[in-house]
Amino acid sequence: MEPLRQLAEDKLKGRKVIAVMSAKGGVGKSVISSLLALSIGKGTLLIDMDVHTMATAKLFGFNSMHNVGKGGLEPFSVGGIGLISLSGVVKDNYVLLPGNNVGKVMESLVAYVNMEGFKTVVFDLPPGLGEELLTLERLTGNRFTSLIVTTPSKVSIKVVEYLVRYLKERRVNGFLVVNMSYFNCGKIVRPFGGIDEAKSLSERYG
Amino acid sequence: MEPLRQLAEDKLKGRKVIAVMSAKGGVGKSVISSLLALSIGKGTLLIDMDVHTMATAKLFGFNSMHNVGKGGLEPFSVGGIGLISLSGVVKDNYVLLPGNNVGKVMESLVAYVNMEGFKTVVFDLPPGLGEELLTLERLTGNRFTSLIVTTPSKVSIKVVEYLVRYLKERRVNGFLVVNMSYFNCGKIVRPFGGIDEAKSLSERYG
Amino acid sequence: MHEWSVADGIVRTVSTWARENNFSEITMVKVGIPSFTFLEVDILKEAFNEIKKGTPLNNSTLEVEFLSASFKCRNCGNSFSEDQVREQLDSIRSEFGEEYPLHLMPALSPSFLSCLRCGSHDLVVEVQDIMVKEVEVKGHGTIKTVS
Amino acid sequence: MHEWSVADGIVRTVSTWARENNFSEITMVKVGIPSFTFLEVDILKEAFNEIKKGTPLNNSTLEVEFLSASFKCRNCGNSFSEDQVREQLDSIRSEFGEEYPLHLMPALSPSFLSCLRCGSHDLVVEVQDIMVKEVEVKGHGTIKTVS
Ligand SMILES: Nc1ncnc2c1ncn2[C@@H]1O[C@H](COP(=O)(O)OP(=O)(O)O)[C@@H](O)[C@H]1O
Ligand SMILES: Nc1ncnc2c1ncn2[C@@H]1O[C@H](COP(=O)(O)OP(=O)(O)O)[C@@H](O)[C@H]1O
Ligand SMILES: [Mg+2]
Ligand SMILES: [Mg+2]
Ligand SMILES: [Mg+2]
Ligand SMILES: [Mg+2]
Ligand code: NI
Ligand code: NI
Ligand SMILES: [Zn+2]
Ligand SMILES: [Zn+2]
Repeated sequence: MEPLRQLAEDKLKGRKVIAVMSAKGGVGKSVISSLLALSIGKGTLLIDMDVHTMATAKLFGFNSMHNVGKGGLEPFSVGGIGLISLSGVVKDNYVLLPGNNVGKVMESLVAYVNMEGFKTVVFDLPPGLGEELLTLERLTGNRFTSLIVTTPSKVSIKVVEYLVRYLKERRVNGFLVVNMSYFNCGKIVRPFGGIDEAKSLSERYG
Repeated sequence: MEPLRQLAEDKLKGRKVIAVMSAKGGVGKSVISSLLALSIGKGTLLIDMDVHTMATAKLFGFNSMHNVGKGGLEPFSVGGIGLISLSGVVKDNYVLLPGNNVGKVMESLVAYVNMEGFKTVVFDLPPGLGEELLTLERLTGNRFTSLIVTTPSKVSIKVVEYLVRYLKERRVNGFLVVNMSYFNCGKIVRPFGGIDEAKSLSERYG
Repeated sequence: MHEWSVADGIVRTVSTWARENNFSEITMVKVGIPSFTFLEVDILKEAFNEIKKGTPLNNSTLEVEFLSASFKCRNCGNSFSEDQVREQLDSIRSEFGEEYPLHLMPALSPSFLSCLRCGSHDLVVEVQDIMVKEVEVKGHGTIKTVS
Repeated sequence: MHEWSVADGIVRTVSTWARENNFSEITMVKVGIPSFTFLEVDILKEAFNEIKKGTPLNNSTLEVEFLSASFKCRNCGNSFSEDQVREQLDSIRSEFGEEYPLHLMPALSPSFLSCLRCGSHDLVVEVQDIMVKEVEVKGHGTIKTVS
């Protein structure tokens, strides 16, 4: 009997869950999950599951603590959405954790949040194919929609293919987002390469 | 008594260890660790410790298996240096692991390698402050030189400060590398911001 | 206030278990809690008694056992007890106040505590989860739970 | 061929331990090995006998105990034995041949095996490390080791 897991699962039940993910770092997951949450708007809760960087609160400029009420951690409010970040628990301390504690901290970031009034939960996931992905599966029973973020670079596409393949095996709905495709500085330049590799990946996995 | 750890520690003893690191993903760790290893040259072994992406072999275009001899896994040879990648063990399978197995796979990537003839080991680390950093400490007794990679962006600098602070506490020599500082497309543009934040970080921690 | 979320988790866990096993009335729940969380038992019981209403736990009592953690360092092999890191715990609590990180999330303990011999955060923590230890079912006696 | 690296690790571990404890002669080493590694005991012993030369293990014999692993799924709670994933193991071995990933790195097992009930890779593996179980010291008898 695990109260933490039970509570986390119950908090997500009946809510729409969108996970912004990648096997690769620095592809724009935090930027895109923030923009996505803001564009869905009212009733959306953004949870930063990257427990080591806590980048999303920094993107929005938050450096305060989460209030704790009877319903749990109160989300920060910004642009009509809610935000939950581990930085609202640890202040400006670093978070350095052995592997198996990472999953439990992630479970806590879901379990102990006041989700009242939120219909959609957007997860900003860290890079990798590890505890973060396995925890997401545990807590949602694979009932989530996946936005897989990549840059156009060949290396990034090859790395991201691992995640695409895995999610296909687990029958999770996925959408590929190709970020940083070009840069307009008076003319169009493509610092991370052209779009063909990403198109090919998308086609190969439907 | 742990034979795996003993062997890994012994393999690194007496060798110069340089760890290319960041708390943030996609800042250029793999690119920089590759360039660094190539510029040090003969007698340098590059080990990709990012067990989920295995990006470095992809950067170099390797997709074969490591041979296994009496001395251990034989490194790939490229440009006068050696390369060890988990992709040389798993072929094109994904690597998806619970947290505490990650450290053991990293230990294996050090323990089971033929390091004969190599004087310098360059580690290309994954992003984060977790198993990868704790394993590096376990295997080197904190006797390594750290290259901490960041982009100039404010968020990246704030995230990387966690690592800088931690390494300072652990008395590890560190050098800050500011990557992707500018882009020259006929004129200088700075997509990730100016250099001031990075300079400030560098000064604050000596 | 975090005690309310903890009570919520306990009630949901035991309620779900009761329904799955066709037990209609729970008379006692015993939980184990890491003592370094400094959860307040009075508030926890108050929250439990409020949240349990209308569930199979409606007539149950909550028993709380605080358990002392032990730590093993994966860097140097040293083992130490919670008492030995009292000073570190007090230092963190004074920085944060009541809702300090290990009150909210005990799994963060390796990040805030370090080995007394080598200073590493690479700690394996024995007792870091809030666990339901025993449940008493009306007409069936006490059942020790398994994770 | 990987057996040579395994033997190297065993000899270095026991040699270091012997020196730290001022034992000059080891007469027997017993190791436990996960059976899913399919390490070959003949090659392991051959490598051990070669590498031990000139160390406190010079006159020692190697005893090998293969241990069957068990798996617990963190996703659905299912437990299963190594025998029950025989088909999965055979499939991986046929893809790779002798130096298959779990031969080289047993810690990779969650990545290659999946839960028989829910298909998850979120597995806790009991017995996945090569361990020195017992050491016999000349004049001191058998010492069971602790990790
Ligand atoms: N579409 C974009 N245009 C310009 N900069 C971007 C874009 N997407 C991301 N970035 C920048 O790239 C860096 C990495 O983005 P981030 O969202 O933190 O990636 P991740 O979460 O995948 O690590 C940040 O400095 C961010 O501001
Ligand atoms: N100095 C640079 N100039 C241009 N592109 C770069 C530079 N450094 C890194 N990149 C590109 O940025 C992306 C991320 O780099 P990578 O080395 O994989 O980062 P990390 O290892 O930190 O995740 C890759 O597509 C890489 O080719
Ligand atoms: Mg990366
Ligand atoms: Mg991010
Ligand atoms: Mg990142
Ligand atoms: Mg990299
Ligand atoms: Ni409280
Ligand atoms: Ni072999
Ligand atoms: Zn220690
Ligand atoms: Zn399962």
